[in-house]
Amino acid sequence: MVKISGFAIFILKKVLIYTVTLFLAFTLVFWVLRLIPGDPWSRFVDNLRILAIDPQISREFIEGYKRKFGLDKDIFTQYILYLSNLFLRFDLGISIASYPTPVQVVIMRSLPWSIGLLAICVLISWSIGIVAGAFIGWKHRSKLSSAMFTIALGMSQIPYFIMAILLIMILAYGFGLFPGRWAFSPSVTPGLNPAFILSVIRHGFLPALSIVVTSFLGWLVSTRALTMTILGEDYLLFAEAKGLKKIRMLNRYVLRNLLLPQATGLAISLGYVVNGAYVVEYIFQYPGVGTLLIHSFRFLDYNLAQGIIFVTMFTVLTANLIMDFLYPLIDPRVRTQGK
Amino acid sequence: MACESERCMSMLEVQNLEVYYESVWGNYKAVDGASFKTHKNEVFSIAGESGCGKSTLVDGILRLIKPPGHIPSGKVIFEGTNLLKIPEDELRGIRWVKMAYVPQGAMNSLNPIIRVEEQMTDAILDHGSMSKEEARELAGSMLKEVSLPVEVARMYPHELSGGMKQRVIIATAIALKPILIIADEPTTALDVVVQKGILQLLESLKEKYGMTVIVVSHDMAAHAQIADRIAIMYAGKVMEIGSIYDVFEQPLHPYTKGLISAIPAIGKKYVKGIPGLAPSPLNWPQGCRFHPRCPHAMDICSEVEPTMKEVSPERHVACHLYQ
Amino acid sequence: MSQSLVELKNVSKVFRIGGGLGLTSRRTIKAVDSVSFTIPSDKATITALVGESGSGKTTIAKIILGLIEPTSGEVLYRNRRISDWLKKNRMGYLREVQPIFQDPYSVYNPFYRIERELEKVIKKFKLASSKAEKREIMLKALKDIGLRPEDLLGRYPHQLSGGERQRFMLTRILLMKPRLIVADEPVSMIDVSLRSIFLDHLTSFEDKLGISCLYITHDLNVASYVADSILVLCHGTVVEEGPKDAVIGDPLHPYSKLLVSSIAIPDPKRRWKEKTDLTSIESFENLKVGEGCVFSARCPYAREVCKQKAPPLVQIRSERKIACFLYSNFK
Amino acid sequence: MSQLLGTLKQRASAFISLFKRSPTLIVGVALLSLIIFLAIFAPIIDQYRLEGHKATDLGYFEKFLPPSLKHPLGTDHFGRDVLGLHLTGLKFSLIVGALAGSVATLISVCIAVIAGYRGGIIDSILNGVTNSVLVIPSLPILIVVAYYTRLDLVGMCLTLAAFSWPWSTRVIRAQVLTLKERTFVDLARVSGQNGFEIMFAEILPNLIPYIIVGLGFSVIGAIFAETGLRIIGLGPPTVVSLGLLLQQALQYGLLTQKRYAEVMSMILLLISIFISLNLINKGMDEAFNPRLKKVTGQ
Repeated sequence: MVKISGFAIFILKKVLIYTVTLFLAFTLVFWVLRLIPGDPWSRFVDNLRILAIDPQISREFIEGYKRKFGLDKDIFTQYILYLSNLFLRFDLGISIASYPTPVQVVIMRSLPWSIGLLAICVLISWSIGIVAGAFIGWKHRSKLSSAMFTIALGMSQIPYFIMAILLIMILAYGFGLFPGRWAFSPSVTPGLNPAFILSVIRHGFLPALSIVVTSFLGWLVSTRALTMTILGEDYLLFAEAKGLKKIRMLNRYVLRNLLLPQATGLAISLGYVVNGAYVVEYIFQYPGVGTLLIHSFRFLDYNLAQGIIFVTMFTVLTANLIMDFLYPLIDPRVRTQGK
Repeated sequence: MACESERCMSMLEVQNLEVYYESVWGNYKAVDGASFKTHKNEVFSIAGESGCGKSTLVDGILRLIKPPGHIPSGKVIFEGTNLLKIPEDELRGIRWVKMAYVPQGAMNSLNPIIRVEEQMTDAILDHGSMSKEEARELAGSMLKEVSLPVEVARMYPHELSGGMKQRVIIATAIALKPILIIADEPTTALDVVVQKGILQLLESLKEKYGMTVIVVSHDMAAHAQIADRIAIMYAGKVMEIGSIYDVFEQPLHPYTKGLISAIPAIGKKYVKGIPGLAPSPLNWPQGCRFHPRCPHAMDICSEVEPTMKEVSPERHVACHLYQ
Repeated sequence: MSQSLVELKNVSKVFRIGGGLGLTSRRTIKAVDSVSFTIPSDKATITALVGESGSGKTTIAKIILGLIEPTSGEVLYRNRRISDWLKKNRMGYLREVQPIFQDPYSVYNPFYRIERELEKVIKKFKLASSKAEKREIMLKALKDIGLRPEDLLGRYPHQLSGGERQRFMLTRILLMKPRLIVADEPVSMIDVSLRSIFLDHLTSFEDKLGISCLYITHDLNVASYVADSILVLCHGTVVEEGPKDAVIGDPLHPYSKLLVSSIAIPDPKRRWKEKTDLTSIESFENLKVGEGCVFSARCPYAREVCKQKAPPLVQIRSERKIACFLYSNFK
Repeated sequence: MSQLLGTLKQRASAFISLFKRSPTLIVGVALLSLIIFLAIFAPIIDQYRLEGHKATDLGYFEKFLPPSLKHPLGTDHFGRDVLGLHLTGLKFSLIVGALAGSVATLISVCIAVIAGYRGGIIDSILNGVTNSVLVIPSLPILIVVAYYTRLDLVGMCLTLAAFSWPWSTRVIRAQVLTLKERTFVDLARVSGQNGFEIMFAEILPNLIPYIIVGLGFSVIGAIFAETGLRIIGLGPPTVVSLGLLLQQALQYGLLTQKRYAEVMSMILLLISIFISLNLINKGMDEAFNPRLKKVTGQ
């Protein structure tokens, strides 16, 4: 057996698990969609025929579409054909709602909005949550920090969409400070002009706030508990006995040891955050992938729904893989596993 | 105690130190009025079985007691200043510059995710006016001092064995040439051969740097090998103090006698243990705390607590037999 | 072939660490390397297995107890392979071979009261037919070990001190009266003053009840006090075997010499004479050698042959065996 | 059996001392019992208050009645008593959470104990499945299932349970791995107990605090998913949960009609469920996490 360094083993293992999980996820979604009673796929194809203006062109187009996705053959070949289209040509089929544009184009139009909203919220809430949690954990003896903590503790598990409704009620309808709908006001022309950007920020404020508030508190609570366990560790006691300055202890001893477990936590929480964020998008009618997914069911647009679920899975799993690559940088023990 | 010679100028004096822990079940009196004095340039041993409070005593001296533990009374005089009363930053100034500590759990006293070198230099940098480069050189020479290869500096704690971690901590401790080192259970969880190496290393600190080394351990054999003077602790109090030879040859306190006779050693045919069980710190026995297990227990023993008496120069015992 | 109670024939155990998924390098550690020894059955003896941490002594204990299988070699109990015993007559084997574990703080299930361990054993091995008899033999065993039943029964493990818990294990042994006890460092975690009481019980089992014991420890002081014969283990291989006084009084193998000279004698007048060369006390595990004598990396007398071939365990005097080339021409 | 009952009696006193140690646990349990009390007794009181009509029947009262003694929160656009309606919603939300949560916990305990104890291939497979289900966002799949398979209450709960078990499986499996290394497992094996007995008589009882925390998380996860599905208009109409009421409130534009009190009461009830379960989880964690105890000194 060739001797590969520990680090390479770690990467290899992670990539392998990633591909297997991705494959399992796609299969799961494919079969779940096929479980829908009443064989909606053939009805989906008939709908295509109704929409086409010129019956002649549409007939060839539909025959070609059937052959490409093997809709007439048995499920298993359909599955193989579907996966090959997906991985080789990244072609997810036709969307009914916005006929004839292919699904992937529709998704690409609204994906940036979702990614933008999610990425900003997750990074803000994670980073501030960790620093605040570490600070409160460090000062867990003071009355103020424990009082603040019990509030945070209670609020940290409230779903984003309930917070969203609360914020809309208070800030949008109540005080009218922020718009409670869409991503930018219709009076503004999309483009890189400041008016548009300002409107995007104003509209995006409430959805972002509803996600950030609870997840920030969630990170604060978990980091505080983690900080207090680290404070109980022997190497902290030794650092204090060494008479180190407070800042160095907080920075090099507490925060550094926080990063790995909280990074793992971040990777795992992505799936949970995405769930909540999609519903928040729907409530704010924010033009992200979430709203698109929920509306796609209304139009019985299976291809679009299936495409969106694939893209969501893909982004979450890839983000996880990237996080896995960060671990060795944070924790040397992972890097020298092989030695 | 008329002893003015340079040799016995007292380095550290503990006057009936008390360390209590409040718990749901009542007041946990781990250390209940312990007193002793150490001289310059000597190996001073603190011996006692588990639960006698010797480690808590060390934490009290170093002021590392965390709530719910607290120090109701007692003084720790180190070079004339009472460590328990001085402000935090002044204490920080003394820590590691004058007084170093080799903790009990040496195995996990190193920060697992930063290199050994950085954990040595951070103590040096936070106290001295040295540059990073000089600190790194000093760390390297300290590693040589404890016979560890210089490459260890670049390694991470999980790559080192138990014995090597212990030596890294000792190297960190002696970096700023403190005048007092307190080592808490330095040899537990180490193999026989490594133990011998660590004990001889601690002894060499006294000879080479003139440091005072306080060794806390339950292993009487380890004390016998390197100690100059020894204090026997039982149930949160110091029972007997004396030179290692006096205490081993003619132990005064019945507990010390039992302790020494109970050690299974090579060539000893019959070994007699101490009957009964160690008392609980939640309610120490009335009077002398050893009276329930003491073969010479008299009536007075169960009523009045004996005070520490100096039977002969540098020889103390707290027992009614000698009152 | 004399009837032996326990016999190990070239027993080895290899642990695989890391790797997996078949395509990566798998580090293997040879914890036990072709160990052979016998415990006689004609009279009860206490055999001490002495070695530093990482020398494989706990692995040997677990193999004899049937908790793990050896990678190669055979373990015979009363001339029958323990794999057969465990397959066909597991309860019969367990009835005769019982352990005393090292850590009194994790040997009892914290959820249940302490006497459940005794009740479980009585039920499983059918030591009592009625409730009354069960209670009676429990009380008797507790009293014989010097524990007061009234302040023990009904309490939870965390309410007992280390000494009490370890003596409670002795009560369990007294109830079952096995033929062989495998004691893995039973006194290393209890106070010195209580150790001798425990060891006296062990020797009384040997004399009065004829129960043999394989006593595993790293502490030669305890071994010299309680054992009849001593086996010295280094990196998973037996390097010396012989009666207690001989091995301690006049150690032959360089490793035994190092161990005996490193013992801290509890007497200020008999202090260590020579200083250990600190660099040589590299940690025990890091100095494992691929082939040749296991001790060659640290042996002051190591010669070329020691680096290539592993010396066999050879009988050189009555009851004394040694695995070292210094003595190979001594036959 | 009597021995186990004895243990439970002894356990009860230990449990009481546990409460003393962690105030968060006391607050959490108090809040939860208040909620459960409301959910159970509200329908019974409504018998008299609403003259025999169920809170969900339409059109028995005037529309938009202002808050009065008879209708503490007035009535809504269908003439339903708002307070009675919201408390019924609370009841259904709790039922869904409890049912889905306990099924999920059952799954996670079995998988965790078997995977943790058996180890080897079984462990890597089960662990792989757990980690992938944990990471995959479950809402899209739940939407598909909820949309196309006309679910009733039980069907809904089983679907929710299918996606909220991985979190507690990870927690419990980690605990099983540490317990398996403890010496009392070797002692059990040597005392003649077989694998099954060790798993469920020796290891399982020590997992109870972690199972309770796992149950808490699963219930929170299930109510989170159920409310999410409801707000986007999915799920069985017969199950009138707070989520459904919230969705109807949004649909009929209560916000534009500035009827904030109604929306606020729904939100407060939902939030109180999450807060109480979360306090219990954190309280249990504080009481049972040894290292945390060392620092807080309880």
